Amino acid sequence: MTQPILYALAGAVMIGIGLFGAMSCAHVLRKMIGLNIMGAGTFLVLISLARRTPGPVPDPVPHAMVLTGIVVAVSATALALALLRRYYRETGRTQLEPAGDQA
Amino acid sequence: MMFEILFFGLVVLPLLGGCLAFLWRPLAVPANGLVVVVQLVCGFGLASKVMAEGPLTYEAGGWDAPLGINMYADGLTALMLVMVAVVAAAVVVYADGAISLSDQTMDDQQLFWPINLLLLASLNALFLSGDIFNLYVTLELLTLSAVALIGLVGKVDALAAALRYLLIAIAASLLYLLGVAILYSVYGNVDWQLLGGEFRPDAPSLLAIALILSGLLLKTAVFPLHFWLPAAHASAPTPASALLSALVLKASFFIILRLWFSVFPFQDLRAAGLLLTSLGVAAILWGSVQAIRQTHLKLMVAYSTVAQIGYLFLVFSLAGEPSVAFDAWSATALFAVSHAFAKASVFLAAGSLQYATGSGEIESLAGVAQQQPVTTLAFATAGVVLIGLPPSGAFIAKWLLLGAAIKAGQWPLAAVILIGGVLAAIYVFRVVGLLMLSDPPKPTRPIPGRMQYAALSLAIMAATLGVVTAPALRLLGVDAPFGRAADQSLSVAEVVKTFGSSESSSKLWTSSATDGISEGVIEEASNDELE
Amino acid sequence: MMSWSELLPLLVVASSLVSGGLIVLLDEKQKTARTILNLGGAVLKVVLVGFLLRGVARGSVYEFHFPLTDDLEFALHASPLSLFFVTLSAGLWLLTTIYAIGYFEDSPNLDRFFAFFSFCVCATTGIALAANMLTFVIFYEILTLTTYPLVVHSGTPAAMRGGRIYLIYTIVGGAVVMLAAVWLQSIVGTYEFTQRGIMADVSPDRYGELRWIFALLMIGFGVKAALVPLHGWLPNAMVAPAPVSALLHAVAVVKAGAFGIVRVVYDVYGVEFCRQIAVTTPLAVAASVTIVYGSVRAVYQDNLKRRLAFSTISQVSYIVLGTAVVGPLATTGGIVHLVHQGLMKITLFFAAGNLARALGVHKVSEMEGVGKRMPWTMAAFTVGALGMIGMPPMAGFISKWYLGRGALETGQGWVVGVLVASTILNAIYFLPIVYAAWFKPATAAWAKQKPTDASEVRLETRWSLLVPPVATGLLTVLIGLFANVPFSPLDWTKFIVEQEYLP
Amino acid sequence: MGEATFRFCSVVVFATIVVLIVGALGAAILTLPTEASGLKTVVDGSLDRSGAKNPVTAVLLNFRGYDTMLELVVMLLAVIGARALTRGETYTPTGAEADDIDPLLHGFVRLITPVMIVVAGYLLWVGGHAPGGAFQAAAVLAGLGVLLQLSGFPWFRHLYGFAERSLLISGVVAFLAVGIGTMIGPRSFLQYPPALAKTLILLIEAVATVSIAAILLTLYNSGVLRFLEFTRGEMIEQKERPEGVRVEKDPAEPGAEASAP
Repeated sequence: MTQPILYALAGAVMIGIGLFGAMSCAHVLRKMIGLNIMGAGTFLVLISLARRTPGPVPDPVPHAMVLTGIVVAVSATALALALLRRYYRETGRTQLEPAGDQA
Repeated sequence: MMFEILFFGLVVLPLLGGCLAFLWRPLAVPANGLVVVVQLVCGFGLASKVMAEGPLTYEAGGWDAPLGINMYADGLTALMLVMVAVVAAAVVVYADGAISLSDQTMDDQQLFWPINLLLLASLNALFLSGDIFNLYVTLELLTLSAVALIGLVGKVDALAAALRYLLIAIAASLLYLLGVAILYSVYGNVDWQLLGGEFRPDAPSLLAIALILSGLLLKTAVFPLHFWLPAAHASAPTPASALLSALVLKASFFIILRLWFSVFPFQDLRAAGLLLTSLGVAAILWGSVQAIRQTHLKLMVAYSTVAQIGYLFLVFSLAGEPSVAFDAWSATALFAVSHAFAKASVFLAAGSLQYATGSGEIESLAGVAQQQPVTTLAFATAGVVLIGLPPSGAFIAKWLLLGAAIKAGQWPLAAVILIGGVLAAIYVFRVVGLLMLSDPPKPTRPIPGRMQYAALSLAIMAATLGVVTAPALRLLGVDAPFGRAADQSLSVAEVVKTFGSSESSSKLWTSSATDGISEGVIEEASNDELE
Repeated sequence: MMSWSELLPLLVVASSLVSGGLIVLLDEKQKTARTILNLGGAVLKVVLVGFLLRGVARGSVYEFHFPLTDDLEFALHASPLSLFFVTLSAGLWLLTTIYAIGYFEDSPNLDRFFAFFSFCVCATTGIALAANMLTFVIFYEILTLTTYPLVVHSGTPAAMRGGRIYLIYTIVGGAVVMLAAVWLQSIVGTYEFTQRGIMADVSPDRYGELRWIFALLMIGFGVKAALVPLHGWLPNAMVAPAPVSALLHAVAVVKAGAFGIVRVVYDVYGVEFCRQIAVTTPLAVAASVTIVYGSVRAVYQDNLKRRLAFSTISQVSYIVLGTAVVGPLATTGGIVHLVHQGLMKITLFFAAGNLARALGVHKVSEMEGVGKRMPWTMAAFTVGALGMIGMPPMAGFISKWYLGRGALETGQGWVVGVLVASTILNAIYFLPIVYAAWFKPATAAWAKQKPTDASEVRLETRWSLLVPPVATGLLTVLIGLFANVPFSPLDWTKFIVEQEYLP
Repeated sequence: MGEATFRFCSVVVFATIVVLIVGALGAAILTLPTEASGLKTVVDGSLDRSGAKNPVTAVLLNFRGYDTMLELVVMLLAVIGARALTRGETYTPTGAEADDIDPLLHGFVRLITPVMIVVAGYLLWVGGHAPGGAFQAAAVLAGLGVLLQLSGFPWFRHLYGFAERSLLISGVVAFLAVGIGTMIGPRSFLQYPPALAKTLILLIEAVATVSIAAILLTLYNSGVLRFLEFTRGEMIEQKERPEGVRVEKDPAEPGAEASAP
C-alpha cells in the first residue's frame, strides 16, 4: 500500500464519519458539520489519488477540482447557515421536523 | 460560429443579466424579458441547427477535452433547452404579475429576478455541458438558486423546506462528486463522451455508477427519496414552484439519462435498470395516492410531481429490449417536456387560485370557476395533460411507452402506466369538480391578466404538444443512443451479428451520428463479405 | 399545399373546433354573436358534410394524414360508414343547437357551455372520420373530456356527482381501449380501418391474444355504449340539462361507444374473422342481456329522464346485437339503428325537456293529461315512443324487422325471443305514458312559467324548443315510410353491408 | 415503537449504510492502479501556452476557466440568497459596545491592516508560478474585513448598497467581460490569445480577489445578527416551548463563533 492510497483510505473513512453524522444528528448545525467532514473526505480522496503520478509533481487537475469543490462547499455551507439562522429566529428551533409524507 | 452565439445567448447573457439585475433594480425586469426572448430564439435555433446538421460541439475556453471543457448539443439537449426557454418565458410573465401583487417588502421579492436569471443560466449550462465535473458545478449552481428561490418568502415552512432541500442536495452533490472523482482516477478524464468510449464495468467504475446515481436520484426525488420534495415545492413562491417542478428536477434526470445510456454499459446493468424502474413504478403509485389524499392544493400538485417523475424511470428496464429502446427513450424525453409544460402551468394556476381565494386549501376552491374562468381552464387543461389524455405530448409518450412495455412483455409496467393515468384523473378532477360547483358563488380577489394567460398559454402548449411530436422525435433521433425505429428497419440484430458482439455495436451507436448508421454499417459489412 | 380532398375531412372536424374557440373568446353577454356562431358552425358543418356525401357518392376519396411519430399517424378518412355517422351527428347537432339556444336562454355560463358543446361535436365527427385506432382513441378521449363540463353544467352537487361517476367510468374505459389498441398494434403493426379487417396475415397462434384484445375493446367501448354491467354512469348522468342528455344519448357519447364496437367488428377484425375466433356469441349474449335488463329497469322508473336513460341502455344494444349476429340482414338492422335510435331518442329527450321546462314535469306520474296542454310536444313524444316499441311505420320497426330476419337467416332463433321480450317491455313502459298523456284528465299541479317571448304565448312553448322535436318526430315517420328510397339511412346501410359481405 | 427503539434502529441503519459505502470505497481505492498520471502530461504539454507557470493556476484559470467562472457564480448566488434571508443586516459594534473595544486591539488592527493587504497581494501574484492565487488572497482580505468590522472601524459601514453589490458581482463580470472579449476576438469563450494570457489571467484574478473577499465578508455578515437574534430567539423559545418537551440546550447554538467562515 502506497502513501497516496493510505491517504485516500483515510478520506474514505472521513466520508463515512461525515455521512454518519449528517444522517444521525438532529441539530442542523451538526448535520452541516457532518456534511463538511464528508466534503473534506471527498477532497482528500481526490487529492491523494492525484499523487499517484510517477514524478514528484502531482496531477494538477484534481487540485483545481478540489479548489472549485471547496468554494462550492463554502458557499453552500454559508447559505445553509443563513437559512438556519433565519429559521432559528422565526421558530426558535434548531432541528427540522422529521421528513415524511404529509397526510 | 453558430455555437458561440448560442453559448452567448444561453449562458453568458443570462449570467450577465443576473449580475446586472442584482446590481441595479430597474434593470431586473427588462433583463429577464430580454433573456427570455433570446433563450427562445436560441433554443429553437439550436433545434433547427441540430436537426439539419447533427450534433454540435464547442470548446469553452478553447481547449479540447480532456484538457478543456467540451460543450455538446444533440437532439436531446436541444429539446431540453427549448423546454427551458418556453417554461421560463411563461414563468417570467407570471412572476411579473405575481410580484406586483406581493405584500412583501419590495426588496425581498425583487431578488427573484437575478436569482431567476442565474437559475436559467445554470440550467442551460447544465444541458449543454459535456463534462461531468462541469455538470457538478452547474448542479450546485442549480441547487443554490433553487434554495434561494424557496427561501425568498421567508415563511417558516418555506425556510424549513429550503433548509432540508439544501442539506439533501449538498449530500447528493458530494456523492456525485465522489463518483466523478473515482471515474477520473480510473480513466483520467471527465468528458462524458470520452468516458463513454472506454468505459469498463470494473469494480471502481461500478461503485462510481452507484455513487453518481444515488446522488442524482436524491436530487431527482424519485421514490423513496422524494421525502424532501413536496414541502419544498409546495411552500416555495409560485413562480419558483413552477421552475423547480418543471425544470430543476429534469436537470438531474437528464444527467441520469445521459450517463446511463451514453456512458454506462447499461446492457450489463439490467438488474440496476430494473431497480430504477421499480422505483419509478413505486413513485407513480405512491405519489398519486398521496396526491389524492392531500387537502392543500400546492401539496397535491407537488405529490403529482413525485408520481410523474416515476414515468421517467420506466425507460431503464424497457430499453433493455433493443427493438423498443428508441421508442421508450424518446417517449421518456417527450414525457419530460410535456410534464414540464403541464406542471408549470398547474403550479401557476394553483398559485393564482391560492391568491384569489386567499387560502391554499382545496376545500376553499368550491365555486371559483365562475370568477376565475381562465385560471380554471388553465388548471383543467394542464391537469388533463398530467392524466395523459390526447392530444398532449404525454398521450403520445404514454402510447409509445405502453407499446414498448407490451412488446417487451413487461405487462406490470403497462398496467402501471394506465393505472397512473386513472389515479391522476382522480386527483385532477377532484379539484376541477370543486371549482365548477355553482354555489356558493365565491367572491375572489382579481388576478392580473398576465398571470392568468401565462398559465393558460402553457397549458394550451402542453395540450397541443402532441401535434409536434413528429419533429420532436426526429430531433431526438439526432445522435440518440439508439437507432430510430425508422433507421433500424434493417434490424439491430443483423448489425450486431455483423459486428460480432453487442458491446461493440452499442458503442457504435453512441459514437457516431445516427443518420446513416444503418447504411454505413451495412455497406461496410457487405464490403467485408465481398473481400 | 393541401388539396381539397385532404382539407375537407379536416374542415368537417375542425369547423366546430373553430366555432367553439371563438365562443370561448366572447363575452358572456354577447348573446347574438354567440347564437350566430353556434348556428353558423352547425349549418356550416351540415353543408360541409353535404359536400363530403356528394363527393363520396361520386367516388372521390377524402383522406387526411398527419404523422405523429415514425409509425403513428393522425388520419381521417371518409368511408361510407364514417359518413353515415357524421351525417347523423351533424344533422342532429344542428337541431340540438337550436334547441339548446332556446332552452338555456339567459342562464349563466353559456359561453362555457356552448364552447364545450362545439368541442364535443368536433370530437364526435373525429370519431366518425378516424381512419385508424390512434385517431379514434384521441377523439374518443377528447369526447370524454368535452362532455364532462356539459354534464356538470348546472354545478349542483348532484350534477357533480353524476359528472364524477361519468368520468370514472369513461376514463377507465378509455384506458382499457388504449391498452387494447396499443396491444393490437404490437401484433399487427400499424394499421388503418379496412373493410373486412386486417387480420388476414396474423398467425393462428396469436388468436388467443386477439380474443383478449377483443374483450378489452368491447369492455372499453362498452362503457360508453352502456353495455350491462358497464352502464352505471348513464342513469346518473341524466342530471344534465335536456340538450346535454340529447347529446349524450342520441348524438355523441353512447353512439361513440356503439360506433367503436361496429368499427372493431367490421373494420379491424372483420366480421367473418370474429366468428372464426368465436367472439361474436359472447358479444351477442352481452347485448341481449343489456337489452332485456335495460327494458326491465326502465319499467320501474318514475322519473321520466331516468326511464329514458334505461331505455337508451336497452336500445343501443340493438346496434351491438345486430353486429354480433353475423349476417348481412342483421348487420343492416344494427347499423341502421345507429340513425334510427338517434332520431327517436332525441325526440323523446327534446319532449321531456319541454315538459320539464314549461310545466316542471319530471315524473311519469305527473304526465296525466299533458297531451292537451302541450299537443305538439306530446305528438312528437308519441311518435318517438311508438318507434321505440317498433310499431310500423316508424323507423324503429325497420331496425327490428331486419334484426329479426337476420337472426332467423343465421339460425339464431333465440335472438328473436330477445326482440319480442324487449318489444313487450318497451310497450309496457311507453304505452301507459302515451295513454295517460292523451286520455287521462290532468291531476298534477303544473308550474306556471311566465312566457318570455311572443312565440311562447301563441304556442305551447317557444318555437325553438318546438321545431327540433317535431322535425325529428317527422323524420322518424318519414324514414320508416320511405325506407327504400335512395340515400335513405337503410339504403346507405345496405351499401355499406354489401361491401362488407359480398365477395 | 418507542422513541429510544426508533433511535437505536435508525442508528443501526445509518451505520450499516456508512459501513457499506466506506467498505466499497476502500475496496475500490485498493483496486485502483498505484500509478496513474491522469491529465498531468497533457497539462504539462500545454503549460507554456497557458500564461501561468503554476499548473494548478493554469487549469483553474485557463484550461478549465469556465468552471472557475461558474464557481464564482455559485458564490454570488449564495450571497444573494443569504442576503435575501437576512435582509442585508450587518453587525458593527456601536455606542457603548464600540467604546468597550480594547484600544490595544485598535492599535493592533491599524498595524496589521497594511500587512494583510500586502500578504494578499503577494498571494495573488505568487499564484502564477507557485501555490497561491485569488482564493487564498481573498480569504486573507476577507479575514481583514472581519477584523476591521469587529474592531468597529466606522468607515466600513458605508460599504453597502450599490457599491457593495458592484463588488459582489465584479468577479463574475470580469470573467464574462474577458470571455466576451475573446469571443469578439474571434476566439472561443475565455480562449486567451497566448501573448495576452498572463495579463488577462492576472486581471481576472485581481478583480476576483476583491470580489471574493467582499462575498466572503457579506456571507459572514449575513450570519452575524447575534445580539438581536439571541435575545429574540430566547424569547420565542420560552414562549413556544410545549410542556414536557425537552428543548435542546446545545452549547453549539447557532452563535457567531460557529458560523465564522
